[in-house]
Amino acid sequence: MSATTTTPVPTPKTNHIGLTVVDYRGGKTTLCAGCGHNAITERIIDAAFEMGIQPENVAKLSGIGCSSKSPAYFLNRAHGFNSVHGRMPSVATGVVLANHKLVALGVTGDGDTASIGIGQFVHLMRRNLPLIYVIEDNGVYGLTKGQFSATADLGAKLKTGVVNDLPPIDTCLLAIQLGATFVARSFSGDKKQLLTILKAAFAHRGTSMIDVISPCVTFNDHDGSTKSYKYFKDHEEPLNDVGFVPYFENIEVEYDPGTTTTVPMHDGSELRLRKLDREYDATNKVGAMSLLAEAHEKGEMLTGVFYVNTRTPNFIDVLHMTDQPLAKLSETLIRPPKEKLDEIMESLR
Amino acid sequence: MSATTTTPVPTPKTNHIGLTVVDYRGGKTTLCAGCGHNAITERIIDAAFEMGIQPENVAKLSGIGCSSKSPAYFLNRAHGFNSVHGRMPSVATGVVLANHKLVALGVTGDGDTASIGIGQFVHLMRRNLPLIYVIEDNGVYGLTKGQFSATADLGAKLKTGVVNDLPPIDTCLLAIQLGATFVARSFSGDKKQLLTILKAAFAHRGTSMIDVISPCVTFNDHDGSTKSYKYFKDHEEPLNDVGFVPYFENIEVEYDPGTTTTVPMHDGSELRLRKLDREYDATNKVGAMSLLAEAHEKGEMLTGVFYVNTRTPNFIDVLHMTDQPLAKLSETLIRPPKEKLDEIMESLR
Amino acid sequence: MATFDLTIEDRKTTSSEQHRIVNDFSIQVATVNGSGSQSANTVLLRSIFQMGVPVSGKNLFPSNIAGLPTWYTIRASKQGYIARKKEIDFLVAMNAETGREDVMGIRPGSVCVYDEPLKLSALRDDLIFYPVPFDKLVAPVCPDAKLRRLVKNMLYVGVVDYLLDVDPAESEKALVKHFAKKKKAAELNTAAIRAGYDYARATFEQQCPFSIERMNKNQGKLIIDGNAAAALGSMFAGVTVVTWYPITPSSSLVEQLIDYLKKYRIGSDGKATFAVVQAEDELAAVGMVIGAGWAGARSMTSTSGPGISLMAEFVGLGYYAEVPAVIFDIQRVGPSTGLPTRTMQGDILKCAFLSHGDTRHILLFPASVEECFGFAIEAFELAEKFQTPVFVMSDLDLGMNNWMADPFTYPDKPINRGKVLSEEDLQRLGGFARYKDVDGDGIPYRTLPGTNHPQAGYFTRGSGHNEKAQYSERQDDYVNNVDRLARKLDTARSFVPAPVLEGTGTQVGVIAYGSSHWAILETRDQLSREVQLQVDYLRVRGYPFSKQVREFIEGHDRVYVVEQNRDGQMLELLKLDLPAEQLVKLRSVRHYNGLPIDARSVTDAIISQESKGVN
Amino acid sequence: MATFDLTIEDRKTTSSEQHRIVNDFSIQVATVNGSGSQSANTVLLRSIFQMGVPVSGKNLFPSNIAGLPTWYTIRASKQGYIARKKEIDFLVAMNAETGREDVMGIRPGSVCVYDEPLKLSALRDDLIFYPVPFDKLVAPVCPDAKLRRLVKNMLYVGVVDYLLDVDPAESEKALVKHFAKKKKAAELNTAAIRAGYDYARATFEQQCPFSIERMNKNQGKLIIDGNAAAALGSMFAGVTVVTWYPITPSSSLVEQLIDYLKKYRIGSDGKATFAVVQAEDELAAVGMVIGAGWAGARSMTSTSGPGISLMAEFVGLGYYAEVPAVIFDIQRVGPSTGLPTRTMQGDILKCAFLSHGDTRHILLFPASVEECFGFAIEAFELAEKFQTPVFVMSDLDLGMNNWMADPFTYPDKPINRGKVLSEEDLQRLGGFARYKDVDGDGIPYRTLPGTNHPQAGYFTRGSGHNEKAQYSERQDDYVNNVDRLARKLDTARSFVPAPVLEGTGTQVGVIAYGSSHWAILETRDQLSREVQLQVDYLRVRGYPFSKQVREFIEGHDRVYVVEQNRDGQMLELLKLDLPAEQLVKLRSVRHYNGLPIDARSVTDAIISQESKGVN
Ligand SMILES: Cc1ncc(C[n+]2csc(CCOP(=O)(O)OP(=O)(O)O)c2C)c(N)n1
Ligand SMILES: Cc1ncc(C[n+]2csc(CCOP(=O)(O)OP(=O)(O)O)c2C)c(N)n1
Ligand code: SF4
Ligand code: SF4
Ligand SMILES: [Mg+2]
Ligand SMILES: [Mg+2]
Repeated sequence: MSATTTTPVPTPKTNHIGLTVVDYRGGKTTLCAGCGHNAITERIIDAAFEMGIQPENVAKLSGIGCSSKSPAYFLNRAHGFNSVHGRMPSVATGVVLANHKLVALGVTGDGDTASIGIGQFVHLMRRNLPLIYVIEDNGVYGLTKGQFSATADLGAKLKTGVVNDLPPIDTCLLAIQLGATFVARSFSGDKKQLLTILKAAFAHRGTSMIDVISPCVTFNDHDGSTKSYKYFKDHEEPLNDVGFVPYFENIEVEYDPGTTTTVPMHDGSELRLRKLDREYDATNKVGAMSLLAEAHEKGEMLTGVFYVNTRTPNFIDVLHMTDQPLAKLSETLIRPPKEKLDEIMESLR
Repeated sequence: MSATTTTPVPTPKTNHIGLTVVDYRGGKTTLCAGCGHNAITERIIDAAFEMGIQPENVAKLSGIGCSSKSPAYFLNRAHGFNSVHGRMPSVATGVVLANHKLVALGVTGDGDTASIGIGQFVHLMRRNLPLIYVIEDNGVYGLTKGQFSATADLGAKLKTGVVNDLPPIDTCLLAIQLGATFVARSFSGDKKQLLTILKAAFAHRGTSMIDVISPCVTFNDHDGSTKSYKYFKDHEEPLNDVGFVPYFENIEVEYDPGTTTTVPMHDGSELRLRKLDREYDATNKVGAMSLLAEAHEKGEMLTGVFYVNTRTPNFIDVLHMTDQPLAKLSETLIRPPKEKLDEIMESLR
Repeated sequence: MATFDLTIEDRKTTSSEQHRIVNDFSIQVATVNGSGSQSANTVLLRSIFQMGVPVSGKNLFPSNIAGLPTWYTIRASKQGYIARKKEIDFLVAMNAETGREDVMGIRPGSVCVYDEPLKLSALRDDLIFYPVPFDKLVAPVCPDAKLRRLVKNMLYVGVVDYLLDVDPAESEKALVKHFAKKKKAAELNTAAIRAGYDYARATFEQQCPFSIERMNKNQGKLIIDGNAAAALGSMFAGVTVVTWYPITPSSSLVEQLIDYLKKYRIGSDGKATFAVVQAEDELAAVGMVIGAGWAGARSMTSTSGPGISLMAEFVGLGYYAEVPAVIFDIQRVGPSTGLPTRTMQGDILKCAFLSHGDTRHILLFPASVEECFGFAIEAFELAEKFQTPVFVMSDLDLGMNNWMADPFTYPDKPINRGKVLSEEDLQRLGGFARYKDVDGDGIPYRTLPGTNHPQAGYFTRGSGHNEKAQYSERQDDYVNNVDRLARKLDTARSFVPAPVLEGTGTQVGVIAYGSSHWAILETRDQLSREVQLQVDYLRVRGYPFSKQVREFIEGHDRVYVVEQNRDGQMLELLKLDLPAEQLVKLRSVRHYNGLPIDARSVTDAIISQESKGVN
Repeated sequence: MATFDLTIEDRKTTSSEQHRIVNDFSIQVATVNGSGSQSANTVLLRSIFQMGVPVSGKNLFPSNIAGLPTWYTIRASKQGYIARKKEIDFLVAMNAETGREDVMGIRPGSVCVYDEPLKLSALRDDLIFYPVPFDKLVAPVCPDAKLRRLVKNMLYVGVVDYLLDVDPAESEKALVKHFAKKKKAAELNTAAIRAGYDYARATFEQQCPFSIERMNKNQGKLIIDGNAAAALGSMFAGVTVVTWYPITPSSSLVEQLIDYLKKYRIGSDGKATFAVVQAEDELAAVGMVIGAGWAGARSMTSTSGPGISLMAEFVGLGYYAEVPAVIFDIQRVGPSTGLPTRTMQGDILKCAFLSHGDTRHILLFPASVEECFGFAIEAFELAEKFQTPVFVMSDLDLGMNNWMADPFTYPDKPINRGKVLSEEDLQRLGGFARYKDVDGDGIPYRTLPGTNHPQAGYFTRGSGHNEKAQYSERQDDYVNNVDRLARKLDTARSFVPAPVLEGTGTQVGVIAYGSSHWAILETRDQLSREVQLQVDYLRVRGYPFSKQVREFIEGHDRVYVVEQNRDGQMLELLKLDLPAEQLVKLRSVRHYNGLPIDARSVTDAIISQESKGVN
């Protein structure tokens, strides 16, 4: 190997499992240019890359909507399942039961989750299924051309002048109340916060419910919208500054224990929440609920990690399932021997 | 009319519209003897009688379950609709839209509401439809022989030894959060409190969500149950003492404004909430939510009126509907004249 | 047989024909969606319409909001054929992504206008090409660079006007109508049309082989889509409760209904004589309809395939508890999500038997926008007459595309709420039995909640009941009740819209329904012209089938059932209904690629089956 | 024709017959539910079973938990007829509410044991009455007054034992088995049986005309209900994910499956090799099954009519996205809530075409508890082989009643997961196209999530896709795909369980399926005996139909299709499948009052149709 004068091809950066960011990409997006969902797609790619997730080991799940199309635009090497409208939680549950070693990543919309899907959402949260559940929340049904969804704020106005007259559902408040163990809200435009939250979600073994405000540039990004880029930038109020140290990075990051709380995650990573304007304990469930209830009354648009709980057992634990994925159990494990059938037959004589 | 010595037949008590309690009865119950649901049926009869509700003007609505059968056992002169499992809210919505002058009274079970029906429940609450919504809550599916429902408490045990391992849904907390405007919890065994709450609900024009703990003597009244008569009697903690003065009773009842809050209801009646052990303002939404969230953490079984709000417009107000029931509008009001059709046709040429 | 013009329908046309083809060809515009092409296409369609030439337009759009390929096909037909035409005669290629395939797909001798940078003329030498530098032309017309992407498309209207001899004044008129409330847009776009026209006039020397000449065929006619027509029908039917959950291609029915109701159904108190609810999903939407129908409202919902599946449980309740409800199914391509923006008649069998157990429902099959209007009214009448859910089986082609139509006929009968007993009736009768067959037609009497009579109340349930609406698990009560229900649906045969017969008694029959109608009209002429086969045509308009359907089949040797689904669902319904000995006569022609059915495909299929001999 | 015993089947029996009727009669016990009568009836059934006499039991219970009328019918039949018998020969009347109607409903010469205070003997003088003062007898046996209501019913077992010559030792043995884990209850109830027996022996002088004599017909047999059998089948099929939502009559399938899984499917690590989830409703239950099936589990759910309706949307996804799933439909009486505790075969047509659009599903029709076991296993095999939802169409009669059976056969083939590509396969092939018809059978190859190969991943969707599972709205892709799906379902004809033929070639055929089977066996004998009509019988066991079904019809002049629903749903499916010229042969016999079908009704219906002449 002699020294040459040709400029070396820059080696693309690899992550700790040796893959490059290209290995995490998906198909070309067919969403509108500027759609918030595309930014979230980018952050999911980055987070999976930076966390060194094996793409083949991911199951991408979604319902129906512009948002629910996104899984086609990241992690091409993963299996994906774009199911039916509002019922992704049940599909995800089946997937995780069949193979709990998969990293299950659900992407949904506010209509998909809070309108048609709220029933399955409620029961999913109760089960604390190990699943990352990302709501790409634009307050409207993008794919059917912009009707209000159930997360639209009271008084929000469509381009057509129609005003929303029903109160919004706060999916974060609901999730905390019902049993999710990692609950956060972010903004598609906030690269750093969203990336960090997603990385933490990959480290969590339980339901990570992340509501991401994700403006619909075509139907809900005008004056009068409360889910527009402008409105959110003007009104967003971060609750805490979210930091994350993955288990494979042995960096000792300086932090002030007076202002920063460290939460150890399931995989050995650390979540670091630095307080901003107010005292806040993200491990206190009642406090988290009160905070969001109040914010709602005051019209505050809080973002950050609201609640994290790494103690409550997840659904797989509760079911006492064998360690090997059910989908992969061999015949001898799932078909009892003939003697057992004979024994049962005998008992029925 | 001469004085005679025969003893007079005692005239049955009549209410302010001249009916007797018999006019409010229904068919003979087919539920188990001792079922909490039967006691609730009795209180509904009493409340409708005492409030002088015209029985013909009531629409009784339900889903499917032992609880959902109850409407057959009260108010025989009312129309009743025993619909499908978990979807009574939508049927009730249609009924009220068609005829908002009806007194709509929905009766459901915890399975019917919190398991299969939670999606419709959530959206019903958001709409604040004028409707009395009574959950006969026994923590199990009575009619299908005693499986846990989604209101069963963590750790509750069935007779078969099966333990519930998912967190319960607190329908009151949900209802308040989502938009119901009169929210209470009571106990089928507490005649006075339940009767008073039901009377107040008849006076309210908005969604009155009343969760009534109603033991299932056949499948969930044993040791280990947290919805048994005994468990509830041992653990119930009334939040406030509920009093009610209907609009047609011109009695000036003495009360101490220091301990009692008076809430004027839509029809001119007054709800009087006397505080017990703690300070509590039932008109404060955030406070109500925090109370229930805390009670839940502490395992307290609170009863009483948690939340009342007579200011928020109900769904009929929001829809700007004409005063006459839609079902009764005459042809001239619902079929525009020929000129209008011609005008439209012309515009399409 | 009469002589006829040499038209493009003749498969023998050569690319070297001498005279121009007038008022008989198809235009396809290929663009991307979200680019303003829909306005341009509507203006083009209207221009030809205003020239008095029968015309139709079909929008082929993706299930996506912006940036994917879209096609719009316009057909001008002096004979009045408005079905989709399979062959493209005149292409406007604006989309780089599909340009190649678009050009390769058209027949020799056709015309292609294209966006100059796409360099499409290199692809073939048997087409007539007209390149247009749209980007260059749009700049001076539209100073605001951001709007150019949208205005660019209006330019081709001007180009096409010139090439086809369409009077540009008609386009400007159409444009003003289209942008009625947007003056600035109207001005900008007018300028664009002119720029396109001027460029073409200045540039193109070769005469276009196609031409539009003024006719007088559209006198009194208007243009409307089927969903708007159904919305109008519903409004004039006196609908009071409307529920919905958005879904393509159904949404625009309710969205347009909302607009109409707001305009025409506000009472003298300034308040609404209706309620519209966007429900949380289709289960809730239909549940509300059932609740409202039970309580006496004229109630409806509109949906498409996935919504139909979700409504199954409630529709069974409506059937068995006997509650009126109107459900519009604007059919799209299934199964599952399928092709949500393509058309199909794929839910026929499903709706006929929707829900578990022995159920059967009334279906109406509108074929035209006029019938979308009329059958909407009829659906409400039938739902209340029969106290049962009624489906109006429209589809994407009918519902979302623009169609020429005669002005709609104002209903000539007053609203009839069916067998509803009032307080006075009850006073007179002393009571009633909710589920008794008093009149022998299977239809019982009902009362509405709130009827102020102590005998008015009854208990409705989806579980077993006797004639008095009391709970019953008795065998005899159950059998009585379901036998009456079967009788009731049988009565409906005489009340659904009767089929329409065209033809005067040949051996070969064709049965079709809904939006397939237009292709059949043309197919009859093609068969007659090309293979001298005269066929009678029965257009089925309702289920359960009227007796004329059976008579038609009995009266023919063989009958082709033409429809737009894979499984021949109407044929299946017929098989279940007809006497067995008639079934040997039935043959199936199916078209199910998501495009509106065209006459050529039907004609070819019939010719091919005919040539296999009569069996 | 062979001579045969004078049995109760002969309609000519007189009430004055001299000899006793042995091992050939029916017993009906009328009680209220929630009163412990189910235990008593099970003990009675088992006692007769243990006497070696073929026996069957049908529970007719209300949709309610306690206090409403319930009947239990036991039939003893030396010929081995185990269908329900229409006529009651021996009544045990314990229920005051229905006593009168119960007594009035039985035929002259029958026996009636009754609770003395009901004073039923006054009602008729053509029956043999045995009054028993149950309340008086129970008091000394059961000191705890609260339990008496339950124990009282066991007394009639003793009474009946005496009257019918059933060895009371057999009842005590059955009782010990029944209360295996409840020693105290066993003792109490044993005492009750003895008290009843002793009272009867001491009191009744008149000999009962019916009698049970020991036979040896039940060697090696066992008793089980169809739901338990299906549960066992599922467990031995290797099910790993089970989801459910409680609904009668399906719940006991999953409840018994849970018990079996807990006992036999805990791995050596002490952990479960399965997951069972009680879902929030049926939409979620089937969604989980689809998710699990996609990810590689053998997954199932079980439900009844209303649940089937709610599953419609997901089942269409399963069909179109090609995901294995097993769905048990334990059918009950619809439509809507219907009669939830009565039996029907009412979802046949609905399940065959469940969901909007062009869909078609595989159905299996078990007729016996042995087939509930075997077809459960078969269903999992077919679901994975064909990558599609498979329905097992059981019903309340089969699922919830106890049936005699031969021991089940252990599966003789290893589990076959179908066309699943592993890492190694992909390595070898270098990739795959998910929806390509490689083998010409319409069945494509799949990979499971987590397969560690960069080509393994693909995107599953309910919307349009091409062979490579890429999103596509292209006409050709769509048509290719749905045509392949149709081909795949056609392939299934040769893989569903083949029909079973009985008979040797006469002109008249009978087609039946599922739990109707047992009545047909008897009907064949009745027809032969009573009107000398020999009929061949084809029992259909799967849909899409095997070619033998067509051949059977082709081989007969007329074919009666017997089923338990109003609309003749199997006949409808046959009409859709057969060549038209065969359809004239089909005739319909339907039984739909909620009771299990009986031979007498079928025989009478066939005789009546036969006497109308051959057309
Ligand atoms: C059962 C059913 N009903 C309706 C639809 C039509 N539909 C498709 S996407 C959608 C709403 C999507 O909204 P959201 O989840 O917020 O996603 P977005 O497009 O805004 O990202 C609807 C109603 C459907 N696909 N299925
Ligand atoms: C779609 C559907 N699934 C299941 C059932 C069966 N089912 C009837 S009642 C019931 C549960 C009732 O529980 P709950 O509402 O708590 O009423 P309870 O009987 O306890 O009063 C169920 C699951 C049904 N009727 N419909
Ligand atoms: S319509 Fe809205 S949500 Fe959909 S892709 Fe466009 S911007 Fe995004
Ligand atoms: S089973 Fe339970 S809920 Fe049902 S009637 Fe009996 S006690 Fe009441
Ligand atoms: Mg959205
Ligand atoms: Mg309950």
